[in-house]
Formats: sequence, structure tokens, C-alpha cells
Amino acid sequence: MLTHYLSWGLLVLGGFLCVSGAIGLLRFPDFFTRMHAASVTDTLAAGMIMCGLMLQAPSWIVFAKLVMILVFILLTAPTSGHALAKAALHSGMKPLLPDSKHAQGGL
Amino acid sequence: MNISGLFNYWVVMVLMMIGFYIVIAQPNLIKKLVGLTLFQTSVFIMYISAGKVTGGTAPILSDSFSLYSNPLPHVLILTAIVVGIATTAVGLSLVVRIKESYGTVEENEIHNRDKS
Amino acid sequence: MEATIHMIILSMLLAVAIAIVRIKDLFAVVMLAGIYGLLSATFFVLMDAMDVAFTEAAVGAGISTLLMLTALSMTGRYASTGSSYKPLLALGLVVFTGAMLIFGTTDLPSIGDPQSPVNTHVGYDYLATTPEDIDIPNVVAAVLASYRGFDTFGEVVVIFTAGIGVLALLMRTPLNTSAVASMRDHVVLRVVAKMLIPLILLFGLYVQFHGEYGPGGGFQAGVIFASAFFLYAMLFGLGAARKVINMTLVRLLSALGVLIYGSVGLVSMLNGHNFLDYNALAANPIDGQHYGIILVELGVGITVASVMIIIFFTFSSRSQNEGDSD
Amino acid sequence: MFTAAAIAVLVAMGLALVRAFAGPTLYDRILAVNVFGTKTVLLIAIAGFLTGRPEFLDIVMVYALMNFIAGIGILRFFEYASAKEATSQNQIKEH
Repeated sequence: MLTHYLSWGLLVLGGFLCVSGAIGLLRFPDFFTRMHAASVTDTLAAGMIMCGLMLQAPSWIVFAKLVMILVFILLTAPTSGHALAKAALHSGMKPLLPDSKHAQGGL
Repeated sequence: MNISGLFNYWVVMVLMMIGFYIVIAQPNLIKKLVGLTLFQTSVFIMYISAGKVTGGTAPILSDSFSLYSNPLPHVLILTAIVVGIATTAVGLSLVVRIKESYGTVEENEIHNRDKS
Repeated sequence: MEATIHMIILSMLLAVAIAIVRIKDLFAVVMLAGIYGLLSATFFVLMDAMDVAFTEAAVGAGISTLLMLTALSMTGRYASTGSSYKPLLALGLVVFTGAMLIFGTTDLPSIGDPQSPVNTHVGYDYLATTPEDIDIPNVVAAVLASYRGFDTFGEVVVIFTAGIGVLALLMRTPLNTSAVASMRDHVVLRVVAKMLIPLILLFGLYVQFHGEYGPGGGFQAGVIFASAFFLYAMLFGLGAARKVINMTLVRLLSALGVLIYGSVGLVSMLNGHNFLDYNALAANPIDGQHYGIILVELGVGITVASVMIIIFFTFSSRSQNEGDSD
Repeated sequence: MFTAAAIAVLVAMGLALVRAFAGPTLYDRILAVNVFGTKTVLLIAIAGFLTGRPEFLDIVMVYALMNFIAGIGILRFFEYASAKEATSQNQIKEH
């Protein structure tokens, strides 16, 4: 019973984080803030939803597969996010700072 | 007329026509190939939708289920997807050759160059 | 409830398709085509087509995006804005055809109807006879490799031919490709990829040999196996990748897969049965079916993997040779 | 419960799609595609539980893998193409 409520809470919290991250992706002013909103919540939300599903797993094999998927996501999502931010910075795109309102270069 | 029972088919037709429109109205050859992919995928969706059985599950047998969706469309589409990528690759290599000989991948410019 | 989720995904597909028509930046178009592949694969999962979703995710979202991007790096990024075409004429034709097709759908049986002609014919027989004839849980694999093995043989030959076609159109003797742009700056990416590549190869083998019991099989495994090599080639450069895999060997392997498939058929013919009748492969017909399916899927996997590797490497070495000659 | 999570993920997918359409730079689109891919992975994992057959999670693995590879591919070819564009523009100026 306890695991049921726990998994319920994790799933709902994960769903909330997904939506809030996506709103940040949509509403924030420049690329780097959007990236921050998207990648931070993304990783946490993925972890929470996967953990919520793990608590409901009917068998050990399903549990193990979920763990592997989670490890894979935790490895790849920050890596590709890092590579993307680095590529953007190298291409001359500058973070939007309060004192330089029109500094955003790029494409 | 039941809307939810035919909605998939209508979306498929609209997707198919969008792909068709890209193929006939956009001069860029790469975009034409993307349009062809859209068209192809819409056909896949149509086949898979036709094979769905309400209340059924994936056709991988298990003791706890008795009703399965139709496996035959799945087989046909599975092979069609891989053949589709192979033909797309041939199409792309033709586009690359066209670019090398004509210097452009816009269809109207290719026609102009052929005329002159 | 499920119908609502289906409708939401289909509407997203429509939105992506319309965006593809309107956007001129071909990089964005290719990325949206990748999203389109992911979305349609999601739809296939919801429609119970696990194997199809597997293939579409690997091919539609992964490989085809990579191939289109490689081609784009040779043909230029933007589509021209001005066009001598008459879009209104095309629009009229498309709307007319679409209206006729939608009118035609009103006669189709509604989706999910178990009594529709599609679902009452051979497809249902396969479900009923697979446990006694072949005795593997995945009916899709059974139909693919055994009941319709001849069909699949044709598809494998088509894929092999496409590989030859790409080679014939684009092959050049490889120049010295050691100094090409690999992603040397991305250290983190390279380290993580080095950790992942063996796991991807292992996963490909799992998909190959687990295909009779769950979603998977030769087609999917071939694509996954090849994608590990793509990852290596993208991150460490084509020159390094060429040291890892011998292209002549890959070309031989692509033919070997077709050969394995065909010889399984020939062996059953020599034993006095029909072409690709696996009952002849062992004393017990069900064992024969199991051997036949494993061998045939292996042939499919080898051909698909090597043809995908051939296609990708031919494309990329073409684009890099161009870069060198500039 | 699974439905609630699925709907939240779908909403997030829709918002990411809007960002992918709107742009403005190509990096924003790549980011949106990345987020979209991760959300699809979650959606498929939830859908497995929703339809009562969670044993087919192998598919989720392929999604995550292909999302990663396609993301790297986009980045790599975009960097390559922009480098090439810069050199060819210089050449045009010289001619």
C-alpha cells in the first residue's frame, strides 16, 4: 500500500516537473536559460517517473530494464545537453546578461 | 458516421496529401524526399490502424491474454520500413550526384540548365 | 481514454507535417522529420505494433535523420524561396484528391473492429496456428521468418541491391581521411560514447537473438548494431572508424547474409521439402522451425547491418572528400 | 495514475513541439528535439504500464539510444556545415 502511494506521488511530481520544464523551455528569453530550464527538470523528471514505474514493476526483469533505461538516460541526457551548450557557446552565441540586453548573437 | 472509428483514416489521408503536396509543389529535391517519407509513413499508419483490434494487445503470445491484434500488417510494414530507408538512401545518393553535376538541387534551376 | 491519447498524437503528427511544408531551413526540416518518426513510432506502440515501433524508432528517427543530414552537408542548407511552380494548382489537386480519399474512407470498417475483413483472414489463422506449428511467442517473428519467409527473402535482396546501388553511385577510392573534422572538442561526449558503444553492440545482439520471445529480430538488430559504428565514426572521425572495420569485409558480409538466407532454403529443398520449409532442418519439425528462424534472422541481421554501414560510410566519405578538394 | 502522468508528458511534448516550430535559432530547435525525445521515452515507458504489458521495455531503450545518436548527428553535421559555409563564403568573397 505504501509503495502504491509513493509511486503515485513520484509519478505526479515527475509529471509536474515535465510540464514546468516545458513551460520554461517555451517562455524563457534566450537559449541558455531555456536550456537550463529544459535539461535540469528533464533529468529529475525522468528519474522520478522511472522510479515511480519501478515501484509498480510486476517482475524483476521489468525492474532491471527500468534501471538500465534510467542509467542510460542519466548518462546521455546531460552529455548531449553539455555538448549542445558548448557548441552554441563556441558558435558565438552569448548568454543574455542584464547589462547587455542585445548581446545575443548567433544564427 | 462514427468519428472516433474513422479519425485515424482521415488523419492518414491528410498526412498523405501533405506529403504529396511537398513532392509536387516544392522544387528542392531533398525536401521532396522528406515529403516522400511523410507519404510513406502515412501508409504505415493506415496499415497498422487497420490491424488494431479493440481490447487486444501486442501479438506476442502470453498465457494471461487471449485477444491479440492482427500480426500480418505488422510484418508487412516492418519490412517496408527497412526497404523504405534503403530506397531513400538510393534517392539521396542520386540527389548528391545531381548536385555534383548541376551545382544545384532546385528542380527549376536544373531544368533551366538542361535547356541552355 | 486511449482514443484521446491516439488523437493527441495524430494531431501532433499533423502539426509536424504542416511545419515541414512551411520551413525553408532544411536542417530544421530534417529534425522535424526525425520528430515525425518518433511520434509515429509512439503511435505504433499504442496500436500494439511493438515490432514495427521498434523498427520505426531505429530507422525513422535515427538512421534516416543521419543519412539526410549527411546528404545535406553536401547539397546546402537552405531551400530556395522563390519558385516558378504554381502552388495554387498543386493545392487544388491535393485538396481534390484528399477529398476523394476521405470520401472513400466512409466505406471502411471502423478501427478496432474484430470482424473487419482485415482481421478475419489469414492474420487470425497465423495467431491460431503459431503455437502448434512453430511454438515461439512472437507471432510477428514467426510470420516474418517462417510463414512468409519467401517474402522476407525478397525484402533482404532489395536491401542488398540498395546497398550496391549506393556504392555504384557514390563510391570513390578513399583519400587520406585522417585529418577530417571529428568532434575533437567534445571530450565529455567522446568519453561517454566510449562507455556506451560496447553496451549498444551487446544490446544489438540481445535484440537479434531474443527476437523470437519479445519484440526484435534481424531487421531491428542490424540497424542497432550499425548505429554503434555510426556513433564511433561521428565522434572519432572516418579514418579511425576505417581502422576498426574493414570495408571490403563489410561488403562481403552484406552478400553473406543473403547467402545464409538462401542456403537455408536450399538445404530444405535438398531434404525433399519446399524452398524455405524449415520442417526439413531437424528430425522434429518444431526444432527445425526454431533452427530455421534463428539462421534466417541471422542472415537478415548481417545483411541489414552491413548495408547500413556501407551506405553511411559511402555517404560520409563522399562528403569529406568534397571538403578536402575545396 | 498512469494516465495522469501520460497526460502531463503529452502536454510537455506539445510545448516542446511549439518551441521546435518557433525556433528562433537552430540551437533552440535542437534543444526542443532533444527534450521531445526524452519525453517520448517517458511516454512509451508509461504506455507499457498503461496497456498492461510492461515486459516490452526494450523499445524504450531503442528510443533513448536513437535520441542520443540523432542528437549527436545533428550537432556534428551542423558544426561541420557551418564551418564549411564559412570557408565557402570566404572563397566567394575572394572570387
